[in-house]
Amino acid sequence: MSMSTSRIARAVAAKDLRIELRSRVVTNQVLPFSGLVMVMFAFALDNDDVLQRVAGGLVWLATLFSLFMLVQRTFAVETYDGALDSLRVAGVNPQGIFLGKSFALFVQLLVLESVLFVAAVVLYRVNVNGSGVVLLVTCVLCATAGLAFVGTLYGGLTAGARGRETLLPLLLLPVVAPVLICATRATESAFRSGGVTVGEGWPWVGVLAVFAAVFGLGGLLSFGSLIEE
Amino acid sequence: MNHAGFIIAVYGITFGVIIGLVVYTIRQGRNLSRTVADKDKPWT
Amino acid sequence: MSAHSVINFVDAVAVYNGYPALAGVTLSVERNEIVLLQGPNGAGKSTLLRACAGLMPVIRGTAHVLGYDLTVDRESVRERVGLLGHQNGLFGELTIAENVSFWSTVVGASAEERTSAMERMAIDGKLAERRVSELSAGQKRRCALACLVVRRAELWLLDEPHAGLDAKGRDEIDRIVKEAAASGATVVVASHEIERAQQLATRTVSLIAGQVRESQ
Amino acid sequence: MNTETQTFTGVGTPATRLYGLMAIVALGWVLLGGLFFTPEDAVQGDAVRIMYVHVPTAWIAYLAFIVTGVASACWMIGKKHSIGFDRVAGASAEVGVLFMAMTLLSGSLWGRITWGTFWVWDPRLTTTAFLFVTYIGYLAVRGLGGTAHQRARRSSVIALLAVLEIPLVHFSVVMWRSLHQRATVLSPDGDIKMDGIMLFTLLCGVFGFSVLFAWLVSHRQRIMAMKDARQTTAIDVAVTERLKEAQS
Repeated sequence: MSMSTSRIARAVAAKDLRIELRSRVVTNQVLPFSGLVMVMFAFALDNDDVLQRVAGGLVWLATLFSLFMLVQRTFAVETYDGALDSLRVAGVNPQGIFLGKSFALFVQLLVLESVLFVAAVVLYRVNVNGSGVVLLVTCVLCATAGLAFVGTLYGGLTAGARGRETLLPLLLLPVVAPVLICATRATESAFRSGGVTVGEGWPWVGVLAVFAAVFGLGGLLSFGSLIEE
Repeated sequence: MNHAGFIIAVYGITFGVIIGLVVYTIRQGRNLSRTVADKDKPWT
Repeated sequence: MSAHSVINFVDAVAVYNGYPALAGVTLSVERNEIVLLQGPNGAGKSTLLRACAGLMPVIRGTAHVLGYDLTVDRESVRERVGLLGHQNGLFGELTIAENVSFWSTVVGASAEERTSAMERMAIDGKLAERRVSELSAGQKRRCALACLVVRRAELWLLDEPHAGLDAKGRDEIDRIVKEAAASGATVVVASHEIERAQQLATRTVSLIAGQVRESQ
Repeated sequence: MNTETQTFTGVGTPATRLYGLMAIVALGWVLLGGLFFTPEDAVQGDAVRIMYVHVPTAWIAYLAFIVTGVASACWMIGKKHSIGFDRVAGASAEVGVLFMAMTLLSGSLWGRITWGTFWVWDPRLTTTAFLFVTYIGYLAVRGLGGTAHQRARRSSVIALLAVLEIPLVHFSVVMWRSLHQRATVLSPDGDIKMDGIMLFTLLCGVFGFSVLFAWLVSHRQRIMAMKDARQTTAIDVAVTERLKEAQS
């Protein structure tokens, strides 16, 4: 069974990413939006020391706002012409769909985050070097995995009937709260902002890894019944 | 009793909400049970 | 209920947004039959097909498809059922070839089945490289049908399959349906084009106000 | 009006009336004892009176979510998926969200007196606030409609995911707060030593609120049962109407 699951997952991931490359929604709409959010933060806080101090938090906040748009987009692709129903009717293994869509969302989030981190360096005069980079990359990978699993899982529920789109932020915000806390603390350590040393960041990355594992497993078990009518 | 205002407020709100919920539940139960036949009431 | 009947509904009720789209359907379809399901709009044709495919819960009466009791488990039957609904289930940004290959991969169809299906539906060659969003309704329908053909389903549920197709396309669909029935599949077609569908069908069932009225 | 017999009006049964009575007695004492008959606390002064209400409410709020989680698991694991479990899960969540709101309110008023601020990022209070929002989401998912079975299936998954989420949130919040300062000296959940009449009042509160919780959940669960029954009869009526429509 798992052979066909990975085959399905690869096909779904490839399909999602190819659609994204063709439609360019992320690069033409979500990326500019999140870049704009970073700029708006700078307007709002307008004090360089404060900006540098909270840069980590701002990057992850911008990522969360964009996560809603990415999740809504990835499931709009499925429901626009009834593809999700066809997938269900064909008895395609939901775990494969879950893994495939999570991976595609994971890649899109990584692209988005790399732009945001560049913006942070430029706009907020943040600098990362040496061991900070290693911490930052691990933190981004774990946090993004968690966000991708959770976004796909709750996105699956809200992809169903109409009137469910507004449900996504309500359901997703509390769930991603730990990711926001831990990713921000770890990123602040990587940026060494406010005198925080790099070493202090690693426990937070540990929590992020646990979060990703827990929701990866939780998603595999429950995605099938969440997309059911 | 200092801070009387706050303490009375806490008791007032907590007991007020509880009494409100109890009355609402009883009334809702009564209205619904008039429109539903007995066979649908597992507790009877 | 004869042993090998593919569909067996007795007084089945299915509700859509609180409205009983199926209000006590009793229907039995045997293997290899091609049944034409006709009836006015809103009679519940699409709901009946979706219920047979296990997409909608049957909340009253009994509903068996291919031996599965849908009131208990309506997910395991799906692998053996193919449904062509009002929507095509395609991805607009992808080309025909990419759509058909995606669907054959997820259902585990081989490359030969994929190419033959595309040839049969006359969507191979240069047309295959065009994006689905740029196609006409008929071409989209043919692409959706190709994705169904690669499924090799035992029970075909077709909702207005002829809609939007030219004469040549309709002949091709009739040929595919007959061939599928000949090779052991069972087909239920919901259609408004009565005369064309009647030549194709072995039996006609009419559905009015959510119930099966008479069937010859 | 329904022609069939209704000998039973209301949802009360001898058992729930007993709960109700006990709750009234216990809460009566909490109200009187808490405000008048118990002495001030050596450290907090009168602020401790809020504890007699805050601690039981918080206890009920957390109990409610445990009940929702367990009932959802029972519905999911049980062979026959008996709908009763789903209703208990739903009723318990409804009561739990309300008590959670009161917990946050009384906790912040208590904080205003002892710490001088309405809100402090105390790990317990923060996790409570998080739970409050999570279960509002759960209730929103319950309201998505469909048949009772569809509702049960969807809600049980969301409830179990929420349970999965609690330790993660609590752990990350505790880690986060430990960065800033040691856990506050007087955390709102009664680390204060209590004895005699003060302890009695507090335990009376916990007992009273527990039986009140049992009363509320059984009543709301029955209300939900009647609502489901009414939905099924509505479908029967709609089906018979469609049958007549076909004949004409």
